[in-house]
Formats: sequence, structure tokens, C-alpha cells
Amino acid sequence: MTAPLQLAATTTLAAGTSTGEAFQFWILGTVAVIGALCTVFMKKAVHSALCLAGTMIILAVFYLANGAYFLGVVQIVVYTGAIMMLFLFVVMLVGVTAADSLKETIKGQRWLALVCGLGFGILLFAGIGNASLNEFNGLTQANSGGNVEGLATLIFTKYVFAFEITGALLITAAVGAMVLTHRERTERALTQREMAEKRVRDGKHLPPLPAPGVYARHNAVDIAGLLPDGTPSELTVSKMLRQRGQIRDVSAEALNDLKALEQRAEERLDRTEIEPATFKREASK
Amino acid sequence: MNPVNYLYLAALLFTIGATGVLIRRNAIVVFMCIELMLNACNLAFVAFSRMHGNLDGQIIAFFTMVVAAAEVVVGLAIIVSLFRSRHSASVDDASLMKL
Amino acid sequence: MENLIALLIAAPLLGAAVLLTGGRRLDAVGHWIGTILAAVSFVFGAILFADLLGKNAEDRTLIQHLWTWIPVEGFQADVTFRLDQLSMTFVLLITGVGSLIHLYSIGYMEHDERRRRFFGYLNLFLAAMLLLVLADNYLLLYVGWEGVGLASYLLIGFWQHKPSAATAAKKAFLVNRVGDMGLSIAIMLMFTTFGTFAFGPVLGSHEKPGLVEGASEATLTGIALMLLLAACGKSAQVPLQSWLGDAMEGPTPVSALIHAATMVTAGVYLIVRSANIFNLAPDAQLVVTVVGGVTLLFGAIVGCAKDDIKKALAGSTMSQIGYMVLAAGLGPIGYVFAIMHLVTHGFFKAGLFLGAGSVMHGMNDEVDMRKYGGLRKYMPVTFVTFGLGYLAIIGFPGLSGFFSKDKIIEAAFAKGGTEGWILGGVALLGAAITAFYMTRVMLMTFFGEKRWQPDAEGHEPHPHESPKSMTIPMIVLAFGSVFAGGFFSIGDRFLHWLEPVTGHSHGDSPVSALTVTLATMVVLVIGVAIAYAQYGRRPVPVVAPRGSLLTRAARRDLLQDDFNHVVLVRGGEHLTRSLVYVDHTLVDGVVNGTAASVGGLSGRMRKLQNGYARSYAVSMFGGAAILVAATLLMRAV
Amino acid sequence: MSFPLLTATAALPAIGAIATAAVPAARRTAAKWLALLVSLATLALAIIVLVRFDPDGARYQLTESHAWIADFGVRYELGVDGIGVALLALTALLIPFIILAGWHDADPLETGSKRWRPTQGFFALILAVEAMVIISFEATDVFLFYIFFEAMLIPMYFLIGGFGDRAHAGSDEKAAAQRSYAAVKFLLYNLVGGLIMLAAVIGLYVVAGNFSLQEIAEARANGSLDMATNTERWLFLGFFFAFAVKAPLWPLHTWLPNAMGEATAPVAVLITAVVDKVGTFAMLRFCLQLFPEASKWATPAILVLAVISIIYGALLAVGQRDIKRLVAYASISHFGFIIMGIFAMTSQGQSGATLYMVNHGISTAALMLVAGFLISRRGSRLIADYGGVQKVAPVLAGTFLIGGLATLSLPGLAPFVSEFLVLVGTFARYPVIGIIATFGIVLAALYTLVLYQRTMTGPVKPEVSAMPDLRARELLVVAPLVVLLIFLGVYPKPVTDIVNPAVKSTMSDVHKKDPKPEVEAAK
Repeated sequence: MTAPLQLAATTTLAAGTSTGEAFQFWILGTVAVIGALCTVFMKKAVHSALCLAGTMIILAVFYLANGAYFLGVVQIVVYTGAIMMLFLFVVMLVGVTAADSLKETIKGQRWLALVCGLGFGILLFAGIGNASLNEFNGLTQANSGGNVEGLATLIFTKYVFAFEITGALLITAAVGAMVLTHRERTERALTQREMAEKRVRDGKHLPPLPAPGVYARHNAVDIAGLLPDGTPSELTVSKMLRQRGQIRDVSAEALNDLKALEQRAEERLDRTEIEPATFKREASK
Repeated sequence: MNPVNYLYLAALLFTIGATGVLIRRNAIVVFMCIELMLNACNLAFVAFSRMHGNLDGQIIAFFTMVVAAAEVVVGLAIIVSLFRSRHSASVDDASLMKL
Repeated sequence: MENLIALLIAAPLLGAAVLLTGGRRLDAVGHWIGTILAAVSFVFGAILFADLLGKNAEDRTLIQHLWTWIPVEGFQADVTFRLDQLSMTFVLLITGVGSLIHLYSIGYMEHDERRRRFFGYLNLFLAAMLLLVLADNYLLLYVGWEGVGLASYLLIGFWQHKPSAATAAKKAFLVNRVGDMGLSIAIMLMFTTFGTFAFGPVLGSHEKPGLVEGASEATLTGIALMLLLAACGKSAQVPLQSWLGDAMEGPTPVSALIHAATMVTAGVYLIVRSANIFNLAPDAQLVVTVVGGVTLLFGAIVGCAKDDIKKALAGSTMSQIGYMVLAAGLGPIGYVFAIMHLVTHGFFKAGLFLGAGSVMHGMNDEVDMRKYGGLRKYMPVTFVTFGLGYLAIIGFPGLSGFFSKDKIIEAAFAKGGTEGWILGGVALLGAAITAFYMTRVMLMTFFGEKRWQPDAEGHEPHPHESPKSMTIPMIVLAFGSVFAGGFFSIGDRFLHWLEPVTGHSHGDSPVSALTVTLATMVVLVIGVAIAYAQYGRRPVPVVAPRGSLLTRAARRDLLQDDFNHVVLVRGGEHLTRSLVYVDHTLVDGVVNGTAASVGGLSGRMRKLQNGYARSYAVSMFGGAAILVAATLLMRAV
Repeated sequence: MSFPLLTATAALPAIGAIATAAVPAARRTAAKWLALLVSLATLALAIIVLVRFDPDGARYQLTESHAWIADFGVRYELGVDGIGVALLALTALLIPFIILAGWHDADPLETGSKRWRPTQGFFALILAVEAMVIISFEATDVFLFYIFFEAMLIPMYFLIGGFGDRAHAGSDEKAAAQRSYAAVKFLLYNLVGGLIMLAAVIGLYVVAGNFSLQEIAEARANGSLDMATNTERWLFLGFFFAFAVKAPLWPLHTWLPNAMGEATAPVAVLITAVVDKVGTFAMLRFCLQLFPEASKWATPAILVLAVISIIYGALLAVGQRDIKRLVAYASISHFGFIIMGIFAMTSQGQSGATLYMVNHGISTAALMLVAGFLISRRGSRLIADYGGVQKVAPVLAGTFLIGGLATLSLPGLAPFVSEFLVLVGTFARYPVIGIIATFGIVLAALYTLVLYQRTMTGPVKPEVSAMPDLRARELLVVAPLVVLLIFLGVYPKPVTDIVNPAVKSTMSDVHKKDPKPEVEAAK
């Protein structure tokens, strides 16, 4: 056991709480609340996930402080370690960079949510305040044979059915997740020839897709190429990027830079008679 | 310090999580908020366990975690397949129940 | 001997069952089965009659208990038969005349392909009629009562392909049902008053009345009036007389048997049977006499105007039954004479109808008397038998009708007081009109020049005498019409026979019997003379003249049908039509309106379901908050 | 433990229903025979019940009792009294006829279609209804009764909505629309009634603490269970409303003409002769036993409604243009008589009402089934489309007439006995109502004879001139009913013997004695 754990252990074995724990609670509690608020209000899912992970770690510390050593460790290992990673994976699958708009679209939803949330919170506080919760027995006795052993005894005796059922639930969930995400191929894969014929039949775009307008930036493939009239063509960008809404256009600034560069080069070469065409995009902006 | 404060904290976190569920549209964030609510409950359970001096509360919290894990697995799978078919992770897009 | 009573009914019932379910196989012999079973019933009746004659007057009541019909707590109806002098009289009349008419029908219905079924219905009628007169309680009587109604319905509408026949049948049944309603209310009243409706306990005998003595006069009047309503329906008395004329749509033997001799007299039977009730309800008796008197004149007037021979006879039937009802309403003075007139009327009216049927048979089913004329040469047997019936009905001295009708007129005067004078006067007037219209029928049919013409298809009728099977019953009935009255009256045979059942008192007539008889003779001659002046001395026009207002009204059954049509039929149609509308719009409309408003409300509520999961989540969350609040509040309280 | 005879009578058709439904699509005829055999076997069981039932024995016999939902005091309790056993027998008796009459009603429209399954469904649903109706007659646990009282709506809904009368004036779509309207109306009316009853059932549990009819009735009788006057009245109304919808009583009747009009004739018979009887039966068994005081309190109002039903139903029957709707309105009139008899609170009235339930079942079945045969021949339900049928199909016309005469309660036929008992029983206590109700018999004659006259008599219409007479199967359906009508009209003692003791118990439940005859009372 690490030092903080031992500290927590000595304090929580008693019925009351130490000043140390109070100090810990107020500092970490504040952080946890901030983390929770950030989870809710961050625009990007990745940030939310990170904030949530932080909150969870703090909760793990609270578990330890409350004498739930096993849970504290499980919280860190399983929850923060495994589950939050799963979240991050999915966020990446769906698109890391996409930022949500926090603008509300359903009329009255935000107000109702806030009112309900506030009301519910006040009620919970009132409920807790009303309850007679002043007696703290502490876990000294319960943890006397070791917290993990104590839990194990309970799990495999009193709660054995629940335990078995949750096992079944996990397996079902795993299978379910596979079924949901797995796509069975129901017919023979088309040969290349058939695919070509199908394209012709469907009247789809036959020749290769046009290349993106590569404007030597850090990730140039997400910048659409420009059509002769200066409008960007979505066809030039990968489908996945299109779906994620991650197409960038070559910004007017960059074009202006380019234009300035060219102009300077012209000046240097004394070829000023050619005036480059203005980009429509710029004009429309 | 009175350990009841843990309960207040749990209540606060729960409420924040619930509000988040209500106002966020990104399914993944909604899911995170749900996790937050579950965690808040777990904290309450652990505090109760300490209050009563037995381990049943911790057992419940443990089961909650297991169930949450199962839920996350299925839920994320649903989000992924939803995204595949709709190219969006917004919960508002899945509104087929509308009139 | 009692066990024979059930067989009386069983024979024709068996016939009906066999003939109606037997199918086409029995077509060839069906009429004989029917006739023989009717005759068997008559034979049983005769045996029982002989048995009764061999007993003392007091012991002439046979009771046969078959089984308990409806046993319910506090309510018991048995299938029990009572054969006493009154029912015996009817049994002989019904089976006797019935058998003769069966025989007659063999010839009359010869060319009808549904003859087997006709005999089945006739047998059914006999069974029901016998049940009616043999029942020992009012409920069983009710079975027979409606049974004859059913048979009458089936027989009037026998030629169902004619819409007029089907309508007439329906009308007869419906009007009778109104009367039946009276009977059932009477039975209910009896049950609540006496706790039973069996003849024995309720009526007792005429010397020692049964439970009726304990009841209040108001109740008894109520019962009596309800019984009278029933009698009016069945016996075609005003105001329920309208069906009888239409009932002539049925085959003529049916008119003879059911609508002249037997069924229509059931009302008289009912009143006489319930004598002990009527005796204790003088108000009701007065109403009975009024109904009888009014019908007597009503029928007679209608009979004067009709050109249809059967309808003229139907009017006459109505009128003659009016006499009987009048007599029955007079109380013990008249009961016996009511029944006596009933029996003699059974003979001569059946004979007259059979004669009319015979005429129609020979005249291609023509019923309009204006197209007859001079038929005496072509059908002599019919002429003679019809003529004897005619003399009997007008009360020609020495013939049946003379004895019975004369007694009734006497009894009417003997009622005493103003009522007696009025009733007697009405009865006398009726006798005059009877003489008039019967002479008219006689003259138009058998005398004068022939007036028939070829019909639309050019077939000229060839009047001819009917076959033996038809003439024999006519002859037998003519025999009865001539001698029955005398036979009954000499030595007051009939009086002594019936008196133990009905009781009898002489009353004190303000006028002597001889005076009455003379007066009757005088009005008779006047009636015949007027008729002769009008129809015998002058040729009868083939097309009916317009006639006076009264004649025109009488042709339309004194407008009673029109009244019914306007008030009941039209009114009823409007009522049902508007009720159908109300049911559809109002009763259903309230429900549908509720449904529509709920639908509208939910249409609005539906907008709350915007399909966004987050909206639903808010409401869930709000609900949870409310639940927490409620829990806290409950704890706080 | 003895053989659970009552369970068996209900279980047999239930199992039969499942088995019939499971018959492969191509073996339609086998399914029909299976259904017929099951219904006959049920009839045999019902006859055994009838034989084993001792009229003078205990009130409820052949009882079975098992714990079911112990927490709420719900028990699986069966038992029959005389009234229940009579209706049980009626149900078991009518179902074979209904099946036989509907032999071809669910056949595929094109011959040779192999994948047609509804035939099996039709017969399975009929058997399912039979099972539920039978258990409703047997249940002595209020909750158990309620469940099946409601559950029978489901198969009935499908029978009405799924298998309509093929003789329809309008287009197929219009017919389908009207049919589903009728089915939904049937369902909604009865569901609303049922829901209100559910509230009353729960209320009863709150008051009494259990659902056992016998226990509650006993506790009410010996005074150990006291209900506040208002509580009792509300509970009574809750129960009565549901039964009045089912019965149906004016003004809750409008679902019946639609349902009977749109359903096939055998299903219409099932509705009016079998299912609706549960409503009137339940009035006798539950309303009177559980809430005697409230029943007496509500009697005047109910009697008035019943009389309105009688007259109103008859008048509307006169105004109908559709044969089946006419019979439906006639049934409404007859149900008025039954309800009047029940609430007249006299032995004669209640015996008569019970007898009426049995007789009405038989007479309506006879009339409606023959009407169904007639309609299937011509393909029209409109009275005006017929005329002169008597000439071409005399047997059909004859049986139709007998059915009609039974409907107008001709003496000598079974319904007369019951109708007269009801009238006499009512008259003894409420003379005015009795007399008004008597007008019903005139109106009954009117609508029956008008129907007969317009369809059967008169000149033969060209459309009916080739109409075949009754076939052997149809005669097999009608003949026994006619025989039964005559037999019970002449000798109703077998039924009254069973019914009388039960009525006596019911009368003592409501603490009512028959009024004494005036003459005796005066002494």
C-alpha cells in the first residue's frame, strides 16, 4: 500500500474523520465538481472525456478515503483505465476534432433542463439534510479481516446469484456489442469487373476522383481543390472527412499570402503587367 | 468534517451529470454524463457503507461498476453503428419517434 | 275416462307434426291423415260426451293432470285439462265442425300444391283450439289462445305469394297480440291478487265462488277489463275488430272454421268461463255489454255495404259475436244464451261460408257479389244449404237462429232499467239490419239475372255444383242450422246442460217474451222487405253506385282502418324512423363525440411527443424530481 | 383430490383452440373437424357437470380452490350454482352449432389457395371464447372472473374485425372499414366498462381484503363486513356499469348492432347468445350478492332503463332495413327483459331471467343462424332484397318462422315461459313497469312478422328464384335448436329445477321476500 492509502486507512478505521481528510475532501471535491462541469460544457468530446477521467480519479481517492480500498483500485484500473479508454477510442472513430455546437435546438429544453436539474439538486440536498445521518459506525469492524476478503466473502455467499447474473450480463453485453458492430456479408463480394459494370450502369462518376487542392499545409488532403471558377469541390476530399465535416477550404488569408508572394516575385522579376484573378471565395466571404 | 458531505458531493455530481444528459446532443458526451451519474451514486454507496459499518454498500457499488461496464460496451456499440448509418453522433438526429 | 282428454288434443297435434315435417312424401295422403285425425278427435269427444251424459250434473267435471309445466318459487303452472259441460260443448263444436271442414277442404283445396301443409295447419288449429277450451288455468289457456292465433296467421297467409294475404295475416296476428297483452296482464293481476291462476281455486263454482270473493272490486274490474280486451282481440270486437275483414284473404274453409265458427268465439268462451269474475265486477259487465252492442251494430252496418261476399259474411260474424258478447255481459241472465247462440252460429255461419266457398269454387274464385246473380239454377245444393243458413241467421221462426237470438234479445231487455231498454233496442235494431244484409247477400248471389262476364283472359266462368266432399259438409251443417236451435230449446235442454257451470237467472223482463218475439218478427220482416225492395225488384248494377256517405264509410269498414293507418301505422313509422335517427345521432353521437374530443385532445397532446430523446429525458427527470418531492412531503406530513 | 371437472370444461376448449390454431395451413378441413370434436367433447363434459350437479345440494358445487397470487388474496376458485351450471350448459351446447354453422365462413375466397391460415384462426378463436366464457361462469373469485371477463374481448375483437360478413352492400374497402369500426367500437365500449369495473374490483379488495365471492358474501350476510352506504353504492355502480355495457342496456347498447351486423352470423350468435350472457349472469351473481343494499337502492333506475331498453330496442328493430341489425335490436329488447327480471327482486323474475338467458340463447341462435344461411345465399343483408323465399325454400322459411316466433315469445316455445315469468315477477312488485314492458310483446310481434313478411312472402323476386333450400349441414344445425325450443317450451322443469334453489339463495342474499298475494295479505 502506498502512503496516502495508509493514511486513509488509519483515519477511516475510526468512526470520525480527521482534519486531513477534511482538507482532502474540500480540495479534491472542488476539483471533482469543476471536472464534472467541464465534462458537461466542453465543446469537444475529447476534452469532456479527459475531464471525466480526472473526476473519476478523484472519486477513486474518495473511495480509498472511505475505506473502500478494493473499489478505489477497481475504479482506477477498470473505470478510468478501461472504460474511459473505450470512450476515447469511440471518440476517435467518430472524429476527434469535431466540436459540438452548444447552441440549443429544442425550444425550452435548456430552461427545463436547468430548472429540473436545480430542483432535483435542491430536493436531494433537502432530503440528505433531513435524513438523520449523524451516526457513523466506521468500517473498522467490517474491514478487520481485510477489505478485499470481506467483499469476497459477501460476493460469494450472500450475493452469489447477483454475481453470477452480472457475469452473464457481461458476456451478453460483449456478444451484443459484437453483433451490433459486426456487419455480416450477406452476398458474394463483387468482382472488380462487376463493380465497374455497376458503376457504368448506375451512371456514377466514372473516371478517378479529382485530387485535392494540395496547398502544402500540415494536413493538406482536407483542403478541397478549387474549380475553375474558384469554388471548392467537395469531390476532391476523402469521403470520411466529408462525413465528419472536417473539410477545410483554402483560406482567403493563405490565398492572399500566395498572391502577395507572387506579386513580390513579379515585382522582383519586373513582370507587373499580369494581374492575378481575385478568388470568388474571398469576395463571397 | 462530517462524512455526510460525501453525500452532498454525490448529489451535486449526480445533478450535474443529469443536466448534462439533458443539454448535450453528442451521444458520446451524453454517455459520459451518464457515467458521471453512476459514479456519483457509487460515491454515495461507499459513503453509506462507511456510515452503516458494513460492506454491502461497497458490494452494490461494485455491481454498479460491472453493470456500467456492460452498459458502456453495448452503448458505445450502438453509437458506432448509429454513426455508421447516419454519419452523425447527435442524439437529436435519431428522432424517428417524432409524429 | 279422464285420460281421453289429452288424446283429444294429441290426435290433431300428431297430425300437424306429421304433416308439417313429413315432407313431399306425404303429399298424396296428407289430406286424409289430417281429416281422419280430426275425426278421431271428434270420436273421442263423442265418447267423452256420452260419458258425461251418464253422470250427474254435479259430477260432470273431469280433470286430467299431465305434468307440472312451470314450477318456480311461489308460482306454479300445470298442464292440466278440465272437461266440463262448457268445454264439452266447445269440444264437440270444434271437432265436429272442424272435421266437416277438413272434409270440405279436400275438395276445395284439391288443386293447391301445398294442400298437405294446409291440412297440417288446420290440424294445428284444432289442437290449439282444443287446448284453449280444455285448459284448466289461464296460462295454459293463453298457450291455446296464441296457438290459434298462430294457426290463424298461417292460414290467413296461406297464399303467401299474394301480398294482400301476407299483410292480412300479419295484421290479424298483431291486432290479436294487443288483445293477448290484455290477457297476459289479466293473468299477472290474478297472480298478484290470488297467487294462482288456476280455474279451480280462483273461480270456484257459480254457487261457491273461489278466491275471487276475497278480492276488491277495483282489482276484479281491472282483471275483467283486461280479459275483455283479450276477448275483443280474438273475437274481433270494437275496437280491435279491424283484422277480421282482411282475414277473408285466407282460403274459404279457414274463414268458415276459424273466422266464423270457432276461433273468433273464443272471446265469448273466455268471458263465460270467467263468469265469476265478471259477476263481481258490474262496471266491467256494463263495458262488456256496450262493446257487444256497438260491435253488433258496427258489424251489421259494415255487412250491409260490402260487395265481397266473404267480407259481407265477416261483417255478419262480427255482428253475431257482438250478440254473444252482449249476452255474456248480461251476467247469469245471458251466459247460457251466449253459448247457445255461439253453437248455432257455428253451424249456420260455417254453412254460409262453405256455401260462399262453393260459389266461389264455381265462379273462378270471384268474390264480388255484383258479378254473381241467378246462381240458384246452377248450383242447387249450394243454394238450398245456403238458403237454410240464411233463414237461420235472420232468425226465421223455428230455425236455429230464431231460438238463440230471440233469447238474447229477451235477456237484454231483462237486464232492466234504462240499460235494458237501450240494449234490447240495439239488439232488435241489429236483428233488422241482419235481415237486411243477409237478404241482400242472398238476392245478389242466387236471384236475379246472371251478371258475370268473361275475365281479362276471356275465360267465362261456368258455374257448376261442387263435388260431394264439399256438398256433404254443407248439408250436414244446414241440418244443424235448421234443427239445433229447436233441439236445444225444447225443454230447455241446453240450459240444464250448461247451468251447473255458468249458473242462470231469469231476470225480470219489463216486456213479455211473446212481445219480444213479435217485435223481432216485425223488424225481421221490415229488414227483408227493404232488402227485397232494393235488390230483388230492381236489377243490381254491376258497378257499385257511389252510395250515401254512410255506405261509403261502411265500405271502408266505417273508417276504422283509415284511423288505424293514420294514427298507428303512420305514427308508428314516424316514431321508429325518428328513433332510428336518434339512436344514430344522439345516443351514438354522444359516444362518438366523446371519442372525437378525446381524439382532438390527443392530437394536441401528440405535439408534445417531438421524438427527441432529450425531451423525453427531461420529462423523466422532472417526474423523478416530483417523486422525490412527493416522498419528502409525505415524510414531512 | 377429485378430478377438477370445472377446470376441465374450460381447459378443454382452450387446449383445443391452441391445437386448432396449430393445424397446418393446407389441412383446413382437419382444423374444422378438430374444433367441432373439441366442442362436442366440451359439451359432453358440460353434461357430466350437469349430471353431477345436485340442485338441492350446497349452493356452490364442484368447487376447486387453489392459491394463486397469495399477496393479494387472489385465488383460483371455481364453483357453480344452478344459474352458472345452466349457462355453462347453454354455452357448451351452442358452440358446436356455431362451429357447424360457420363451417364455410372462413374459407379462402379463391379455391385452392394453400397458404390460407385464417380458417384455423376462426375456429381457434371461437374455442378460445368458449373457454373464457365458461370460466367466467365458473369463477367464484372476483379477480379471476374479472380477468376472463376482459380477456374474452381479445378473441371477440378478432372474430368481429377479422372475419366479417361477406354479404356486404358496399365495396370491399367500405366493408373492411365498417368492420373495423364495429370491432373497435365493441372493444372500446367493453374496455371502458371493464376498466371501471377494475377500479371497483380494487375498491372491493380495499374494503373487503380479499376477492373471494363466497367469503365476502358470507361476511356481508352475517354483518362482519360493513360497508359504508356510499362505498357500497359506488362499488355497485362500478360493477354494474361493466355488466350493463356487456349486457347491453340502453343507452350503452349501440355497439351491439354494429358488431352483430358486421360479424358473420355464427359470430353474431356468439356475441349475443353467449358472450353477452356473462354480463347479465354477473349482475345476478356479483351485483346482487356483493352489494345487496346498493342493488335495492338502484333498482328503480335500473328498471326504468330496462323498460326503455325493451321498448326502444323493439321500436328500433321495427325501423331496421338490415336483417342482422334487426335481430341485434331485438336482442337489446330481450336483454331489457332479462335485466328487468333480475332487478324485479322476485323469485319469478329472477328464475325467469335465468331461464330467459338460456332460452334467448337458443332462440336467437335459431333465428340468426337461419338468417345467416339466408344471407349467404343471396349475398345481401338488406330486407328489401328478398321476397317470396317461402316459395322456393320452404324449409328455410319454416325454420326462420319458428325462430321468429320464438323471438316474439309464442306460448309453447321456450322463450314464452321465461318472458312471462319475468313479466309476472316484475308486475308483482312494480305493476306500472310490468304493464309498459308488456307492450314489448306487441312490438316483438310487429318486427318479427314484418321481417318474415318482407323476406319470405309475396311474389318471388328474380334474384331469389334459384335459391336452394336448407342443406343437410344447415338442417343439422337448426333442427336440434327447434326441437329444444319446443321441448323447453312445453317442459322447462329440468331447467327450473336447477335454477330455483340458486334463485332462492340470491333472494335471501338481498333480503327480499316475494310480495304476498293480495287476497292472502288481506286475510
